[in-house]
Amino acid sequence: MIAPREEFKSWQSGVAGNGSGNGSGNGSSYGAVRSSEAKLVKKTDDSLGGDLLEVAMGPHHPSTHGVFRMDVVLDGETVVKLKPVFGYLHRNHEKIGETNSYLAAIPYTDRLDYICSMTNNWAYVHTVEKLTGLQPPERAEYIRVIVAELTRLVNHTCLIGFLVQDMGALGTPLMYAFRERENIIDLFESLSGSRMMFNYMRFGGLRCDLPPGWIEQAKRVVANYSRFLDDYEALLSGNEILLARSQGVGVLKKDLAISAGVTGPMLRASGVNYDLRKVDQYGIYNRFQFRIPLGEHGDVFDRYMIRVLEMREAVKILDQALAQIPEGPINDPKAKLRGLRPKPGEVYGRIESPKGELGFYLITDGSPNPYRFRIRPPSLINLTILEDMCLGQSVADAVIILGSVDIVLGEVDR
Amino acid sequence: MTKLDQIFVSTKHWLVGLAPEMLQSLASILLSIIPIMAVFGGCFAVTTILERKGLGRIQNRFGPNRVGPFGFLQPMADGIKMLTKEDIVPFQSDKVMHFLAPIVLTVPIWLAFSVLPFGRNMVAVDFNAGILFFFAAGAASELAVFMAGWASQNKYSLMGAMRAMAQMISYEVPLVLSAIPVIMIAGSLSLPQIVEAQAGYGAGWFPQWHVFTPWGLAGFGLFLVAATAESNRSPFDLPEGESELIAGFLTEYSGFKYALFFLGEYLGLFAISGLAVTLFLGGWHAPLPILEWLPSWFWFFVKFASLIAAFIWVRGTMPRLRMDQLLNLSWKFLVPLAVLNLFVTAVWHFSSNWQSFGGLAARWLMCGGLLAAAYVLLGRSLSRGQGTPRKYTYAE
Amino acid sequence: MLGSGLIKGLAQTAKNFFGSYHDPARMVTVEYPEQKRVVPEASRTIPFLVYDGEDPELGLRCTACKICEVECPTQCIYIVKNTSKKPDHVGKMQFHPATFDIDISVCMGCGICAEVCPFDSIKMDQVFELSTADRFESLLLHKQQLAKPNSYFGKIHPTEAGEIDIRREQDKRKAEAKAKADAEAKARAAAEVQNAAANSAAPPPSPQTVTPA
Amino acid sequence: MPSEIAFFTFAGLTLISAIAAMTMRNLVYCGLCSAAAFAGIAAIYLQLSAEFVGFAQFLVYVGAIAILIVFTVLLTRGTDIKPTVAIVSRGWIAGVVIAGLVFASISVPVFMSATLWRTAPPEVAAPVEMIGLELMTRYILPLEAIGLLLTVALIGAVVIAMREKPAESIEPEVTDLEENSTPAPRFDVSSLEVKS
Repeated sequence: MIAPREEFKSWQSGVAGNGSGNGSGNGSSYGAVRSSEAKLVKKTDDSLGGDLLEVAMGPHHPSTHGVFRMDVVLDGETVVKLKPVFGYLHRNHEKIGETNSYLAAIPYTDRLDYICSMTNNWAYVHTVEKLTGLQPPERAEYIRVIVAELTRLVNHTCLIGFLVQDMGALGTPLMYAFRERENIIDLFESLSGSRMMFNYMRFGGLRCDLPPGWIEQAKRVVANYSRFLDDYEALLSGNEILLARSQGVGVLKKDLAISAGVTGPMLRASGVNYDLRKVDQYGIYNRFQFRIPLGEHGDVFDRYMIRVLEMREAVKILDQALAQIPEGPINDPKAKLRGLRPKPGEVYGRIESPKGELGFYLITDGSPNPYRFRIRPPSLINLTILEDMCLGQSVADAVIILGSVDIVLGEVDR
Repeated sequence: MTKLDQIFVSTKHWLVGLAPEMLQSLASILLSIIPIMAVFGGCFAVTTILERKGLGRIQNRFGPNRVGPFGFLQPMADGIKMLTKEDIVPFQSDKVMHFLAPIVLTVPIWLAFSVLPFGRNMVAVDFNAGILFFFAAGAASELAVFMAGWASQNKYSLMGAMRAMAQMISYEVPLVLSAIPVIMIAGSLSLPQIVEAQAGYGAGWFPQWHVFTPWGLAGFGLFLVAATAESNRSPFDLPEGESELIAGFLTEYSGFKYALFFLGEYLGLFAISGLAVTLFLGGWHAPLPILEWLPSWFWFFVKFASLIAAFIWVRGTMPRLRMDQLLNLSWKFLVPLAVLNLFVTAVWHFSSNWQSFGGLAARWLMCGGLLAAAYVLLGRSLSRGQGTPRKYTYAE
Repeated sequence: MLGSGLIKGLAQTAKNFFGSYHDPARMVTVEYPEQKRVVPEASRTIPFLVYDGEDPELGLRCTACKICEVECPTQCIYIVKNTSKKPDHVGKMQFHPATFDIDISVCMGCGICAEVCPFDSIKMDQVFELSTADRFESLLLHKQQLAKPNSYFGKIHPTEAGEIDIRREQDKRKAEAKAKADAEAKARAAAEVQNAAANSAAPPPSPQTVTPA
Repeated sequence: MPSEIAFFTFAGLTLISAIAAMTMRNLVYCGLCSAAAFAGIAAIYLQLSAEFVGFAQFLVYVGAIAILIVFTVLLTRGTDIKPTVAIVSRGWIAGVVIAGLVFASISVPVFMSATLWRTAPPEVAAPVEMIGLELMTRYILPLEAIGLLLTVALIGAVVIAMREKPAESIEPEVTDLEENSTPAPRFDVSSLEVKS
């Protein structure tokens, strides 16, 4: 656990009723801000303005998407410094992976990013397959693509709901998102038995085959989804308030995005053409016709729009996959459920999860459990850039910029 | 018909007559105050449950449906919960101000109801300067919000209070400015006389409400926007914007004090909706002559309820603005438009003798065109290129 | 532009408002205590133990092989092997658990135990009203609470249970036929040797040679 | 008689609030007390059946000026300043003298004027309309002059409050900050260290 820090002490003893300046925010001294003794920091050369206000937003703030904390220093309402603090949800995931068998790590991956359990499963089994050379049969590959793209729909819809919720929309888009998510998790439940923690994929295949009638139901859901997207866009995309709140806010420049290792829709919103479904062509993504939407400005609105457009592409992939899916076995005949002991070695496997590049890095030593189990969570890496996007924006913007990063604390803290 | 229309007035007179001579004036006062408090207190309870159910339906949920038939006893459950909750006063807070703030908020808002005409002859006090009284009473709520935010000694509360004050000061200007054209046309500051000025039907069926004129329509729109901001409703609920400031100036309030704030906000909404009905929607007049057999107070409450429904609808749809955008909207859009509306009203007033068909059309075109042009130009400059469709490229 | 987007949004919410009254597809809420969802067949919550016949103790399929205990990711299963043996459905003598506990406050319902069980003994239940006021005792399920009849299993997972039942029936028939054949062969051999008094029964099958189909 | 009781209540309230506004050490309290004093004055106007003036007094003074006072106190962080000088000091003598002179110079003409000895006129029927007419006819010049003055004050305030350079670019302040200070590491590892 993190020991109580100086800020907390000053928070408890200090008087919050000190005003804060509304004037221009130039020339704050960074060094003074860093001293944790002073909560209110004197500005050096501003005749009009007051002092800086240090606010710890989180870990139980309503819009930090879980137990995340932003230590922000505010000049009036302008953010002059922001420090993301995470680790409140640390669950020792990597260490558990190192003490458990390879199979027993799969249900834990469900709990990484609990909105996209299917892609988490896939990333992990993809890594182990790379290690062991197991090859899932064609039907299994199709099913994987279908569930992964359905997961993408779920994730992006919910993210947009949360984002607009952060803008203050009283939950209406979020409720619509959850309504549609319900249809998809019903599909997943009839497939895997659980509504969120699917534990569905296995090394070299899948746990169970599709139940009868699943494909037809999935086709219905997907057909409804494009209609829903039209409605969702009618509600949001033209909304003047949403445009005003999101355009030009939280701009992430292309170079910075690349050098910070940002991936996923955030990177593509900054205009970088990088999608592992095209770059690695893992699974059978090379069989489908789809395009990668790219943003130009890299602001919150672009991140929103990229997700909408990605959902439309995902619907296209789903249409193709659901039409083409063949009959056949769903497991590699070489695969066995228990007692996997890969040869010593190391491997890094990655897929394009809805949030970005989700990678697993395993070092094996020939024993039934990995020697090193490491996860590259897209949420965490994308979050490291938060301060650069928030500086100079208002505190209300910081909240929606955090929303547009799309984090799930289960994945950030692991 | 007249009996039904005047049922409340005659009941009051009958009851006052029952009282002894000495106490008659006191009885008259009490019988004006108590019904207002009862009716609008009841409106508060009903609105909370209807709002939650309506928002639920907008969001494709059921809304509260567990307490009583269809959940309609939910306000009682909420009230019991609020009253029995622990009243937490922060250790560092200014205890006196923390206690006074909800009272200072609620009392003046009750006062504001005293000048609203709820029906024919149904107004508690007919002040000469009634509309001014209304705004003066509303002005006190800003102090209460400041007191709440400052006394809580919480950073979020303080920021919420600062936002609230900046917002209320800024939006009081367009609020008053958009009401002035009505005063100009009606020639009176008294609310019953303003309602009287909207009596009658043009061509025998067309109601002469102010909203059916170009300046009235513009004024009504401006008034509604400013009223939304004044009553801290979404999309202008920044002072308590829960995604940024937890609950703004309400962060450190719980139990009964919180309930008082809640009550105060809803009463403020009711009062300002009542004023909007009075100023622009013809007050208690029926929309068509053939509907005049329904009592006047019925029409007032129908219009009132539809305005409240509109507020709920907007709340269920829109995200919230940012602080600077909020102030920009007020000073760069609403205030100039409201000032122009004053001018347009003057034009309308002085062209009132253009009663031929062509004259009417010219009058409408001139006034409406001026306002529409200003709307488009100011809106363009406010949005500054935002809202133009963006092009997204695709990589194969 | 100029408020048209807001109007569009208002139209959208109005559509949803009125739609919620006539379009059941929009209202996905299940009013829980009165209505309950029909869970799909694959649905799983916590594990339970299947027993055949009437007596949970006698018919328990579990042979205390401890595979599930080893494979359980959260290690929430605790098994103690009994020293005595009893015959299973094909008549082989098997160990059985003296203690079989599952701590469902730790169990995450992943279903790996059910997947790895070679005896079709541990399966996933579909009960979901599991909350109790007692954190410790009520959430630690013992063998008596875990054991549920095969008919219940057939009710919640009909497809899977049907397959297993058929397979077990085949195994049983095969075993019976084999036993019969063995007995006949023995009898024939005995008749040939004409030493009927010494040997009267076939040797018991060894417990190590269980082979699921 | 009741009207006198009301008058003395309001007058006492006004005076007590005004004194409190002068003597309290907490600037926010002072601001709120002055608001109470304004409200008391408004009540006295209303008692004189000067509805318009009373409401205007309340709207302008309580609704705007008092708010601006507390707003300013907040913005300048006046609540924190601990006064070092005692309230009763030598500066008082000068203050009392000046106040006395001002009071005398106002009261002498008031007592000399004939209005004081005139009986109260009967209530005016429509005071608001009359005020309007008077303002637009007889007092048009003072009204225009005041309007001009206020406009000038408004523009002046805007000019003072305006930023030196227009903040067109999105992150001008950030660049300033970066230049003026050594760039801090974005992620402070030390903050995550376990403290015993």
